[in-house]
Amino acid sequence: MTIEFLGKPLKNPIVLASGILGNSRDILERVYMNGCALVTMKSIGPEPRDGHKNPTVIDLGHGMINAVGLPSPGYLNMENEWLALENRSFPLIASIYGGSVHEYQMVAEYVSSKQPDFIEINISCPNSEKHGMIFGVNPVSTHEVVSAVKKVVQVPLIAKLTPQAPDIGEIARACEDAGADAICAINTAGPGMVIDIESRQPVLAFKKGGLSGPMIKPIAVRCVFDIFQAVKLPIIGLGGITTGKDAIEIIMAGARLVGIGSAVRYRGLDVFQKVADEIHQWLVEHNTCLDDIRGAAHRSIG
Amino acid sequence: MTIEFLGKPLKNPIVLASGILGNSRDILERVYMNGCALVTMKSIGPEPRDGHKNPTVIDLGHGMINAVGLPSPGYLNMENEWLALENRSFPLIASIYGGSVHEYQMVAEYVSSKQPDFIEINISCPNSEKHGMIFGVNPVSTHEVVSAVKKVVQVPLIAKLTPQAPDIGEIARACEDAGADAICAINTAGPGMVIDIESRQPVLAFKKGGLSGPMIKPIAVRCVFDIFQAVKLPIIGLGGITTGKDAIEIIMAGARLVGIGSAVRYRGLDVFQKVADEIHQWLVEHNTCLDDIRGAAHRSIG
Amino acid sequence: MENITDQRHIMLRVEEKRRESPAFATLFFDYCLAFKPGQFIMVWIPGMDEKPYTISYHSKTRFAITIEAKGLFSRKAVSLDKGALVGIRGPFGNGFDIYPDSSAAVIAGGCGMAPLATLVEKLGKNTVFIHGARSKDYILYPDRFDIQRQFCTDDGSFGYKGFVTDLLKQQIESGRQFDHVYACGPEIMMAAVFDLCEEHHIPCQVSLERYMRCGFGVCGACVCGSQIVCKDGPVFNSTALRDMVDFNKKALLKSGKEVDLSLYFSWRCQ
Amino acid sequence: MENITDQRHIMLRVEEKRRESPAFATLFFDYCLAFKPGQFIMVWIPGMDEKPYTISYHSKTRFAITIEAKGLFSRKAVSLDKGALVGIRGPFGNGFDIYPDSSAAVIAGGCGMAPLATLVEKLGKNTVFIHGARSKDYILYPDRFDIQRQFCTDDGSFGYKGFVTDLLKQQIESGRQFDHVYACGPEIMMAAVFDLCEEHHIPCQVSLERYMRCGFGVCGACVCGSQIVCKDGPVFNSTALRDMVDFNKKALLKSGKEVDLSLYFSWRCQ
Ligand SMILES: Cc1cc2nc3c(=O)[nH]c(=O)nc-3n(C[C@H](O)[C@H](O)[C@H](O)COP(=O)(O)OP(=O)(O)OC[C@H]3O[C@@H](n4cnc5c(N)ncnc54)[C@H](O)[C@@H]3O)c2cc1C
Ligand SMILES: Cc1cc2nc3c(=O)[nH]c(=O)nc-3n(C[C@H](O)[C@H](O)[C@H](O)COP(=O)(O)OP(=O)(O)OC[C@H]3O[C@@H](n4cnc5c(N)ncnc54)[C@H](O)[C@@H]3O)c2cc1C
Ligand SMILES: Cc1cc2nc3c(=O)[nH]c(=O)nc-3n(C[C@H](O)[C@H](O)[C@H](O)COP(=O)(O)O)c2cc1C
Ligand SMILES: Cc1cc2nc3c(=O)[nH]c(=O)nc-3n(C[C@H](O)[C@H](O)[C@H](O)COP(=O)(O)O)c2cc1C
Ligand code: FES
Ligand code: FES
Repeated sequence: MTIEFLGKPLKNPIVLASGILGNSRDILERVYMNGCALVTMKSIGPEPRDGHKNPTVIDLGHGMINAVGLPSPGYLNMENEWLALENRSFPLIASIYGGSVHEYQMVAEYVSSKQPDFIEINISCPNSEKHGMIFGVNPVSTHEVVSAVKKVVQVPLIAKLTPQAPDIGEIARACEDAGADAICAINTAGPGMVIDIESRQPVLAFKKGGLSGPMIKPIAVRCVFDIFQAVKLPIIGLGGITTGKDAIEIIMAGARLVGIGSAVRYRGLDVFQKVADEIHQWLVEHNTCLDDIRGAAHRSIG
Repeated sequence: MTIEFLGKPLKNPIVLASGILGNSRDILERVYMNGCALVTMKSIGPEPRDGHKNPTVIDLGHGMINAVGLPSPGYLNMENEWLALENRSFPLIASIYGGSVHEYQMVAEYVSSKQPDFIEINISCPNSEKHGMIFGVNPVSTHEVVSAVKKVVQVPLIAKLTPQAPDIGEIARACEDAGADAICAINTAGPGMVIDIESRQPVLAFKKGGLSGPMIKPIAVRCVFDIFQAVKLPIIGLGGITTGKDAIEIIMAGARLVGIGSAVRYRGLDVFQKVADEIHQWLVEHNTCLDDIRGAAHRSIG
Repeated sequence: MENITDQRHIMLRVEEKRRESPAFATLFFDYCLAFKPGQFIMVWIPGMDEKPYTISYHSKTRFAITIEAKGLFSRKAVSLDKGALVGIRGPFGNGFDIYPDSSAAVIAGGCGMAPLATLVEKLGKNTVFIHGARSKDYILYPDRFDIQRQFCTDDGSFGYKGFVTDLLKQQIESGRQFDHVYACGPEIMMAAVFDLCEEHHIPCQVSLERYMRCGFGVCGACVCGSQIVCKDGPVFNSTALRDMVDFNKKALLKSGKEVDLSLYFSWRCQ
Repeated sequence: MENITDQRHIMLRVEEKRRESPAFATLFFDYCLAFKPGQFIMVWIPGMDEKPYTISYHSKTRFAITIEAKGLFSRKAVSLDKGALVGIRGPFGNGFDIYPDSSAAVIAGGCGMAPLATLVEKLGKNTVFIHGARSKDYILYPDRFDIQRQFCTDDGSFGYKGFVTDLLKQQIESGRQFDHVYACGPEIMMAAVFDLCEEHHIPCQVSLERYMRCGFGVCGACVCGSQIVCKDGPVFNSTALRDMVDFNKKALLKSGKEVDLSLYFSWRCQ
């Protein structure tokens, strides 16, 4: 089940989503050893940032809501981490965010010099007052930030999109035009809010939070379907993928790789290997391969 | 638990959502007899329209996906229905949609002459190629259609919004400025897509569909919270409301009335009475009343 | 975890196909489905459409649907072969009320035999079983049951020439006592059976057909007056029928427009 | 339906509050929580913050948490009175491995007594139980246990003047055999206990503390090298500790920045 992604051979199509574990070289390596082919670091920002107060992450059973609030040591305060990652044995995506085009560029340029295999720009995070999502819902600002970042990075660039865009295909086209090499979709959906009726307070300290896990899968599948129709770029599809069958579904919508985040909660850290095995088994049982099923839902029958 | 809504006294705060049953006077009356205080007709359009082929509605367990596709006899082909409704014993919302400002106006003016208690304009339906939602994601076109309709109707006007708007508070303000008397939120979320991996086809004939039921409740609560902050208009809050506690939650976000749709599937036709009773019981147990808890989540503590 | 079959489709392959006659085919699936006679499933042919069908054969390992080729969808269904992929969800609806040790009459008209077949298999040997059809070609499962069956056709090509109600009336007038009458067939036939039963004070259950979308009582496509056919029905008893002003009179088209039943039954689904 | 307590918060009211000493308070809740010694819950004070606390008392109808007033949150928690509304979710984490009929030593430092209290109640009477603290005021539950306890304080205000490791060493050197040693307290103390155990080849289990967000192994806030403290831990055994290069060395701040442990423990949460 090896697969190529932007020229890089991967052992399987499974990717660790940004913001899940991703806080240290050792844990990234452990995720890789647990069957994940490509791991993403937690999004890196321009300044040291604590993120929001707790509660920040709550499981709702059929998914979760979070407003972690983009905590980051700040891109200039991660030397130990970069050193540790230098001789890594696994392919790596560095995810970045900023509060302005200039900040995105600054972070991207520096991070690119640390030679991750790919840079992902998070223009889709709903959990901050000023970072990220505003870019991802408007094609003009999306184009601006993606092309600015593209100019300063030496590694392939992935744009991570929000399902909240009224027309995500249009946003994907703006990314393609601006020189992005791939699309990652989706970031968390909503945002949502959960109110505790006894205390009469929103449960999350930030009040609103992004939704992830099984309940957003139909939204993720639709977004990947729309993006596949809009652009030629390879897509990392994610959002609620928990089983091999979920992965097959989003691949049929058009994904080349499949991201996994919240499912770590539902199936444990070896979810990566489990899903990879389940995909493999399904392909064998159906006598087919990834290339054959990718985007298959676009070919209508009957 | 009687409550006033735009000058009309209601026996409780429970509303039947549009597109749920709502196809005949007799079934609307039965819903009313089952504890619902205010019932909404299925959205009425400018032309006879069959809607989409099946599958159109699928239960996903924690919610459902639908692309019914706005079937309607067309506003000019409902004389029997209007006649039957003339001597109704229950308060009624007539929901309408159109493909252009002119169509909305045409339908609204005619329907208004049939004297429903309220008219709801559906500017938020994701299940048609050209109807509705396009208006609801853009404040300028929202203002245009709402003010046009407001000019021609003799009964209070409710605007029904989509959670897909990047800033739903802004859309609500556009409605308020344009003369809307109330806001109804939310219509179905997403849209989403479910692909059957055996046949490799989207399950819905229309491919994409709106999400409803428990899984969208956090989105609905967040939208009502945002709208309550943005405008002074009374809000009908709905989206996944299934229990009395769900109703309390969305009331604390700011809803005056509470709509119920998909929950008919999960708790039966008497869900209206059950939820009304559960709200009542909760209020008694907590020694409080609707006026006290409405918008309570906006008052921060600690 | 128990099998949830009334949410997303369970995808099944046709295991066996029986051509019952030029107009009918039965498709068998090897799957254990919880089910009660009179309930129905939604049958999805990917790329095509999805429609409700009753279950006409049922065992622990197998079930089947029997389809009469009428319009686009049913003609496609009848043409499916072994191995074809079909999605099903359900069963939905209430099903027939069955009373052990009671004396029953079962009245089938045409394809209305399908939901009654599994019912008959649960009723006692002394059940009176009447089966009518347009002509011989429309008689379903001629050799299927242990129970004796009285046949009639409109053209006399098989059995008695005339209506099922004629035969039922003969039975009643001959002094035969019925505790329950079950009927399925064209709505006009079921209305005639119901009238006869009312006249003789026999409780009656009939199975209605309306255009359906969700199958579980949410979308309103199938409402008949204040009744939700997919959820409250499709089987309705005499008490319900007495209040059902639209029975044998009105139905909603796909658009939601209410029309006379004759118009409804001449309409073709696109 | 079984009670799901590790998703959204269960809202509970403080049923009883015990001032253990100027620095400590125990809050009791009347609720039946499934739980294993060493596990923890996330405690939310609405309008304030949410932090992890171990369960320090546990029965079928009641549980408690014991809090040391340190920073903003814990001072607020200690000030809560009977009737105060608190949200809890959990329990999370692995808990201690308990071996019946084995000889154990339990070593508590300061508030590290909290997770060990319910453990001690499950261990045999012959368990060696050592409890150290800064001073007399920091000794928790002086009269709680059936088992005899050896006390020590940094300033000698109660019991032996010196460290818990001194007392453990005395026990070992006096020829006492231990199958297992359990420790909780400041990380530097646990490291000393672990070293002593390694020297004498005694399997050891310690309970770590890191900043936490989700509590269920997703967000990464609490990672310590390749270990996820909230999920793989908070209890780690000798095998895990041997590979844990960051043990007693490094921890992540709320921002995710890795710092020396001394810096981490002087940091105050805003
Ligand atoms: C509970 C239930 C159980 C059923 N069980 C069976 C069964 O066991 N075997 C069987 O052959 N059929 C059964 N049917 C009927 C079946 O669902 C189809 O309607 C039938 O096969 C014809 O479909 P079609 O698309 O081929 O024909 P169509 O093109 O739809 O036309 C055939 C006729 O079906 C009716 N009809 C179909 N769709 C609509 C619509 N949208 N609006 C109004 N009228 C419509 C009309 O009367 C029309 O004349 C059942 C229906 C219901 C509601
Ligand atoms: C599994 C587990 C179980 C625990 N059980 C108990 C218990 O039973 N009783 C008890 O009193 N405490 C317990 N704690 C500690 C508790 O969660 C709080 O950290 C403690 O109460 C101090 O919180 P504070 O906000 O009052 O103080 P803070 O202002 O946070 O500062 C107090 C100290 O806590 C540490 N700290 C707190 N937050 C952070 C952070 N964001 N990043 C880095 N360091 C931080 C620092 O070392 C700091 O010096 C437990 C912690 C864990 C992880
Ligand atoms: C706790 C948490 C933290 C996250 N942090 C980030 C982040 O820092 N950057 C980012 O691009 N996405 C972040 N995400 C979004 C995920 O990468 C992913 O897009 C989303 O959760 C949907 O996938 P899932 O359903 O598999 O979790 C976070 C998600 C969660 C649950
Ligand atoms: C089958 C179905 C049909 C619907 N049709 C309409 C419609 O015609 N007009 C409309 O405004 N909303 C329609 N909706 C949206 C509902 O009114 C409601 O806004 C949405 O389902 C969220 O509420 P719920 O989670 O309680 O179902 C429909 C929803 C469903 C499930
Ligand atoms: S088919 Fe939807 S209510 Fe009956
Ligand atoms: S607190 Fe989130 S992974 Fe441990």
